[in-house]
Amino acid sequence: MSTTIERLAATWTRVAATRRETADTVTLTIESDQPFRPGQFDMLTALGVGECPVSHSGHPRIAGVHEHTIRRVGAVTNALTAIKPGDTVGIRGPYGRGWPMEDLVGSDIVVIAGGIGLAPLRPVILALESDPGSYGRAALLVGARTPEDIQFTSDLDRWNASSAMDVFVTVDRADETWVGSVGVVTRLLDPAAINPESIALLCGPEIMMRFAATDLLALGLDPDRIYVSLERNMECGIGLCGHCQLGPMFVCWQGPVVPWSVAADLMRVPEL
Amino acid sequence: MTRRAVSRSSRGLRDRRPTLAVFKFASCDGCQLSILDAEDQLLAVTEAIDIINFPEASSRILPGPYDIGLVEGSVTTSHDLERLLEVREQCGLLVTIGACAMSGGIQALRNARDVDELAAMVYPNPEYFDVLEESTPASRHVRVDVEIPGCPVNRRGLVDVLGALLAGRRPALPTHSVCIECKIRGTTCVMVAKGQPCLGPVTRAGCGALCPSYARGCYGCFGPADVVNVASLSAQFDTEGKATIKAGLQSFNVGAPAFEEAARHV
Amino acid sequence: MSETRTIEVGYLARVEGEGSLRAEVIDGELGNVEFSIFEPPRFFEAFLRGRRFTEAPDITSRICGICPIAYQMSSVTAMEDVCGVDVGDPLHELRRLIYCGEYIESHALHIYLLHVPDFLGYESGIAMAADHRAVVERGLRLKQTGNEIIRVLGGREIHPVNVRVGGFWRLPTRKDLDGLATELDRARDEAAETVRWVSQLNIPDVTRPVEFVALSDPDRYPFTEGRIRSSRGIDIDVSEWNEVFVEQHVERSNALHAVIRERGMYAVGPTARFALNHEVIQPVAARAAAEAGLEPGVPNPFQSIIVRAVETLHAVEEALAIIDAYEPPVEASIPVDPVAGVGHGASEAPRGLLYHRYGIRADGEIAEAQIVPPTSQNQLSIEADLREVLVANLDKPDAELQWILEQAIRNYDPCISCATHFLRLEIDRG
Amino acid sequence: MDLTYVVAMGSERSLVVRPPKLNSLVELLTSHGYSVVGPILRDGVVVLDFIEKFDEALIGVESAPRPGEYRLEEHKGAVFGGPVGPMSMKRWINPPNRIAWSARPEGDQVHVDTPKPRGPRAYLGIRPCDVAARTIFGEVWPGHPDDLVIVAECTSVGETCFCSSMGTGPAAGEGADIVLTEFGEGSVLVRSRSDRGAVLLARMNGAAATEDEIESARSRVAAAAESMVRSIDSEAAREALASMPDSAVWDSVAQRCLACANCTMVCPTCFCTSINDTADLDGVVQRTIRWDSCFTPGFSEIHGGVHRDSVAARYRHWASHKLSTWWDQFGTAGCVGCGRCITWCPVGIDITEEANRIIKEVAHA
Ligand SMILES: Cc1cc2nc3c(=O)[nH]c(=O)nc-3n(C[C@H](O)[C@H](O)[C@H](O)COP(=O)(O)OP(=O)(O)OC[C@H]3O[C@@H](n4cnc5c(N)ncnc54)[C@H](O)[C@@H]3O)c2cc1C
Ligand code: SF4
Ligand code: SF4
Ligand code: SF4
Repeated sequence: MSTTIERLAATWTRVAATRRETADTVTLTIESDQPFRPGQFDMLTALGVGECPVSHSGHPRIAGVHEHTIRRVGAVTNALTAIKPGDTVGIRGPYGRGWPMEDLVGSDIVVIAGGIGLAPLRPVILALESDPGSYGRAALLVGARTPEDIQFTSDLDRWNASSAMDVFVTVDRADETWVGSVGVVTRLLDPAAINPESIALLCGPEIMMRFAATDLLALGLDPDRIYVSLERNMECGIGLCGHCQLGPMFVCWQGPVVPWSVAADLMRVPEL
Repeated sequence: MTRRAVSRSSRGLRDRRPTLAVFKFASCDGCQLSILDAEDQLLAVTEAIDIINFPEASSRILPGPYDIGLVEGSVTTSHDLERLLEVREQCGLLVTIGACAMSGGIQALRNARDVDELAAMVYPNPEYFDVLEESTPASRHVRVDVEIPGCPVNRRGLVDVLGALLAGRRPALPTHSVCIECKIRGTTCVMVAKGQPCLGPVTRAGCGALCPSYARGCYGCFGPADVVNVASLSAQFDTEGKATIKAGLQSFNVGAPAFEEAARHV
Repeated sequence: MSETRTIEVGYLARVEGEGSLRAEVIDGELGNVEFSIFEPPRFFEAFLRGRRFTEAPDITSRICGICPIAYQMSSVTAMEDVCGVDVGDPLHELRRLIYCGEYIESHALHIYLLHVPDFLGYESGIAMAADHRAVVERGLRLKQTGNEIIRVLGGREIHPVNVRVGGFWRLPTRKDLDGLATELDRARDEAAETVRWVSQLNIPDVTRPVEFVALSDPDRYPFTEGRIRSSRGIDIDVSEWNEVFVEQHVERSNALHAVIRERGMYAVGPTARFALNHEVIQPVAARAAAEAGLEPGVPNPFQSIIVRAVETLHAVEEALAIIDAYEPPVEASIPVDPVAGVGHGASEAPRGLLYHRYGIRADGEIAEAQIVPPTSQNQLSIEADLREVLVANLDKPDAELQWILEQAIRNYDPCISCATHFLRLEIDRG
Repeated sequence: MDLTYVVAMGSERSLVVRPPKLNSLVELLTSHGYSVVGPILRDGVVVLDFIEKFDEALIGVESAPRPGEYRLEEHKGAVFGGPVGPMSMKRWINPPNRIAWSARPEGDQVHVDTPKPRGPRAYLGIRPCDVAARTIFGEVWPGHPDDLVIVAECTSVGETCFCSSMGTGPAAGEGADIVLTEFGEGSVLVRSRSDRGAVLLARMNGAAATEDEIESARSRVAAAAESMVRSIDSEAAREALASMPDSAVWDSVAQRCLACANCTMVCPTCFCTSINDTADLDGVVQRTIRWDSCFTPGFSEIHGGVHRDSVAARYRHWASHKLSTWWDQFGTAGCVGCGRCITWCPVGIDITEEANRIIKEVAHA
C-alpha cells in the first residue's frame, strides 16, 4: 500500500513528439501505457517549474501514447508548451470521471466546445470517428476567439468531411479571410437542428457552458443528459488538497465531468 | 531514501548566464545586504547569475542592459526619479526588494508632513536639500515585474525569487496572513494567549512568523496581506493596544495604501 | 598660467548612502579635498518625535541595515538611561553577545568581501573566489557564524526583532547557545588565521596623527560600557557628548559632521578603539595582535584591516566566554516605565562610536532625538587621509590613484558600498 | 443523557495510577518501538510534541479557552492540561510543511528521492474530540496503521468546547487503544480498548481499579458533559447551511473576519494543503506539501481569477464545509466540537453562534 504522500509521486516519461496547434497551444505526445477514459485528466509536471492538470486529448484506444493539448497561460503551461521531443515530463493520473461513453452508444450526440475546451472532447470525437456505427448522428459546435485560435483544424476538416458528423465553427472576432459564422457558439444550435433526445457534452468557459446548457434545455434536452466539464484550481487531483471544491463536490474525483442536473445549482451560486 | 533514475528533461534554465544589476535609492542598504548574507548560497548565486552591477559588493560595473534589475529604496528626489526611469529602460525584469521600494519605506512618514519643517528639525541649514514632498515606491513611476516585500526582505525568499526567475517558475510570494506561518511554525499566538497586540492577521506572510516566535506581536514589516480588516482587529484592544496597532501600520509600510487606509480605522 | 587637475568622483557608491569625492590640484599642489555625502536625507530624528520611547530600537535600526545592532543598543541604553533603569548583568551579557555577532559578521564582510580585494587587486570578494575559493569560503563561514549569533538572539540578521528597551522579548535556550558555541569553536581558528593572513598583506606605510575617540572601560573591551575618552585627554561621561563635540552642516554634504569643539577633526572606529582599549582585549586577541606586529595607537589608517581581524578574534573569544559563563536572567526583560527627561546612549558600532540622545515626556512620547553615526564623525578624518594619500601619490597615473583613494576610504569601512569603489573618476587637467 | 460511555469490560484491565507512573507508561511505549507524542507546557500553552517523559509541569494546570482568548489556569488534580490546546494530531499525521519528493539532476539523469516512511507513533493524553477528529482526518490522511492512541477523557471542559453536541466527547468514543480518566487528586484510571492496548496494559503496574473508582471517573466525565455551554444541532446545521448560501449572516461575519486562516490551521480535521515545486540554484527540485486554507486568495485561484474573492464567500465555504458539505463528501460532520477555531480566532468568531443564527433564520423562513 502506498502512503498518501507517495500518491503525489510523478512517473517520469519521455515526450515522443510535439505539435503546435495555435500560436499559444501545443499538443504533447507522451509515452505511456496507462489506459484512460475520454474526459479524464493527468497531472503533468515540468521539472523545477510546477505541476498542473491537463486533460487527455488523444485517442483512448491507441496504446503506448497519450496526447495532451496545452494552452500557455502561466508559468507551468509556459514550461510545458516549451518542451522538446525527447525531454521528460512528470505524469500522474488518469484522474477524475470522464464523459459518459456507455450512454453515448446509440444516441444522437451534440458536442459543444469553446477554445481549449475542445481538447478534453477530442478523445470522444476520435472514438466516434473510429466506430461510427455505434452512435447516432453527431453535431460538433466549436467556438473560438479568432480564426487563428481554432484548435485541431486538420481534425475539424477531416471530421467535417465524414458523414458521421456535422461540424459547425464560429469565431468571436473574424478577420478578412474568415467566411464562416461570427458570434457566440450557441448561435450554431439553430443550424445544427438538435434532436431533443440527444446527449450533450459541453466544455469551455463557465459562462459559455451556462448559456449553452440553458439553450439546450429550451430545446427540450434532459438536464441529466447534458454533461459539462468543470475547471477549478487543482493541486493534487486526488482529493487531498481541497482546492477544487465546488459546494459539496470535489471536482477532481467527482468531476470534472458532471451532468447539468448536478452542476446547475452549483454554478448558480456566486463565489461557491 | 527511495531512488529512481530517469532521464533529465530540459530544465528551463537559460543557456546564457543571465545578468543582474542592483540599484539603490533611499534605503538602509539592508535588503541588498541580504544577498551577501546568503552566505551558504552566495557563490551558487554568483555562479548561476552574472552580477555585473552591484556597487555594494564589487567595483566591476558594467553598463546595461541587464536581464534582471533589483531596485532597493524609495524615490525621494527628482534625481532618483530620472534614474529610476533609466533603470527601467535598462532592465528586462525589474524586481523591487523591500518595503522602501514597494511602499516608500519608513521615510514615507514624511508624506503626511511638511518636508521643510522636518528638515529644519534635523539640520541647521535645511535649504541645502533638494528633496521631493513624498517618498514613493517604484511602482508609482514605472512598471514593476515582481515586488518582494519585507523590511528587510527575507534572505531565502530573495534567493528563491531569483531561482524562480531563472527557471521560469512562479515565485513563492504568498499574500496571505502571517498567522498561517505562525501556525505552521507551531509558535504560540501572542494575541490569543498573551493579549499582545499583533499585526500578523493583517500582515503578509514571508518572514516565517518571526516576531511571534520571539514572543512579540508582529509590527507589520512585510506590509499588508490581501485582506486587511483592521477595524475588527483593533476592536480587540484597549487604548494602548490600539496605539500599538496604529504605530505598526504607520511604520515601515506606512506608504502602502491598505495600511494608510487601515490606520484611519484604528 | 596655472594648471588645474580636478579629481572628481561623482558617485561614491555610498557613504552611509551616496557620496562623492572632489580634489583639485593646482600647479602640482593639492587644493581642496571634499568628501561629500549626498544620500538623500531620511529625517529619522524628526520621525522619532511623537513615537513611543519603546519604538526607538526598531525604528533606528532602519537607519542602517549594516549595523542595526549598534542602533538598537545605543537606543535602548539611552532610553534606559532616561528612565533610570539598569537591566542587570545577565541581560547585559546577552547584549554583549549579540554585539559580538555584529562584530564578527560586519568585520568578516568588510575584510573578506570588500577590503582585501583592494590589497590583492580584485574587483570584489566574489571575483577573488575564482582564485582563492577556500579563503573566501573561510570568510563567508566566519561571517555566517556572526550572523548566526544575531539570528539566534535577534531573530534575523538585518533588523533583528528580539531587542527591546529593558532587555529582550525572548531568551535563548541553553540548547540555542550550545549550538552557537559549536560554531564559535570552529570560528576561533578561522579568526586567528584571518589575523595572520591580513597581517601579511602589503600595508602602505602612511601615518597621519589624529585624535582617536572611543568608549573606554577599565575592565572590558567596550560595546556599550565605559566613558568617552580620547588619545589627547578627553575623558567624559557619555552624557557630556554635546559639551565636547559639535555637529556641523555644510552645503556639499547631506550628513552632519562632527568635530571636537575648538579642536576639530577626530577619528572613531577599530583603530581608535584598539588604541584606547588594547589592555582589556581578550588575551588571545592581544597575542595575535602582537604576533601580527600591530602596535596600538599607530596612526596608520591602512592598518585598520588588521585591527578588524584582531577584533573579530576578540569577539569570537568573548562570545565563547559569555556563553560559557551564561546564567539565564530571571525574565527576558525588566519593565521600564517612562520618566520625563533626557537620556544618552553610546555604543561602539563596528565602524566606531554611535551616540544617541533622547528627550521623552512622562507619557513615554519621544520629544526630541539626536543621533550621531560614526561615519559623520570620521568624515573630516577621511578627507585628511585622502589629502595625505594624494600628496604622496600625485605622480601616479589616474587608475592607480583612484584605486588607492578607494582603498583609503575603505579603511574606515564607513558603510559597505561606500567602501567599495568610486564610480567615476574625472581628471581635469585644466 | 447517553454519553456513549463504555464501561470497562470484563476482558479489559483497569488500573489506577498516579502521575509518576505515567513516566513508566512513556518508557513502556518507547521500549515497544513507538515514538511518543504527548502534551507539554510551552510558552504558557499546552502543546503536543515528542516526549521522553511525562511533562510534570502539566500537573495542576489546565487550558482555559474562551473566544479569542487562551489562558492557563490552576486546577487541582488536573493531569493532562485540560481542554485542548492549539495543536492536534493532524500536525503529526500530516506535518505542516514537508517534502513529497526531491529530484536532483546528475549528468543527463535525474535522481528522485522520496522521504523515508516513519515508524509507528504513540499519541498520549489526546482528548476524545481529537481522537474522533483523527478518524475523520484519516479519510484523507490515514496516518500509520500501527499508530497507537491513548486518549485522556475530559473531566472539565472549556468555554469554547461543544463536543457533546457533536457526539465526540467528553467521554472516549471509538478509535483509542487505551483510555485514561483523571479523577480524584491526580489519580488516573487506565483502561484498555483494543488488543494492542490490553497487551501494553498487561505490562503496567498499578492498583486494580475498584467499582467505586470507575464510577467516580464516569460521573466526572458525565458532569463535564453537563457543564458544556456551547452546542450545535448537527442535523439542523447540515440542512440549514446547505440551504442558505445567500444569508445575510455571511456578510455580517465578514465584517469581523480577518481571513487570517487561524481557524483552519488549528482545526483538527481541516486538511487543505498546497503543493509547490521549487528548485534551488543548483537545480535541486523539491515538491513540498504545506498546510493551506480556504481563506487565502491563492486557494481558489485559477489562471486569471479567484473564485472565492470575498471574505463572506470564504467564511461561507469553510463553515458550510465543516457542518454541511462534509456530510456529502464523507458521511460525517467535519467538525468535532473541539472549539479551537473559536479560541484561536484572534477576534473570537464563534462557529456555534453563526451556525445557530442560520438555523434560526431557516426556522423562521
Ligand atoms: C480538470 C482540468 C483539466 C484541464 N485541462 C486542460 C487542458 O487540457 N489543456 C489546458 O491547456 N489547460 C487545461 N486545464 C487548465 C490548466 O490546468 C491551467 O491552465 C493551468 O493550471 C495553469 O497553470 P500555470 O502555472 O500555467 O498558470 P498560473 O496562472 O501561473 O498558475 C495557475 C495555478 O497553477 C498552480 N501553480 C503555479 N505554479 C506552481 C508551482 N510552482 N508549483 C505548483 N503549482 C503551481 C497554482 O495552483 C496556480 O494557482 C485544465 C484544468 C483542469 C482543472
Ligand atoms: S501571534 Fe499574531 S501572527 Fe501569530 S497567529 Fe496570533 S495573531 Fe496571528
Ligand atoms: S512578524 Fe511581522 S514585524 Fe515581525 S518580521 Fe514578520 S512581518 Fe515583520
Ligand atoms: S470547526 Fe472548529 S470546533 Fe470544529 S473541529 Fe474544527 S476547530 Fe474544532
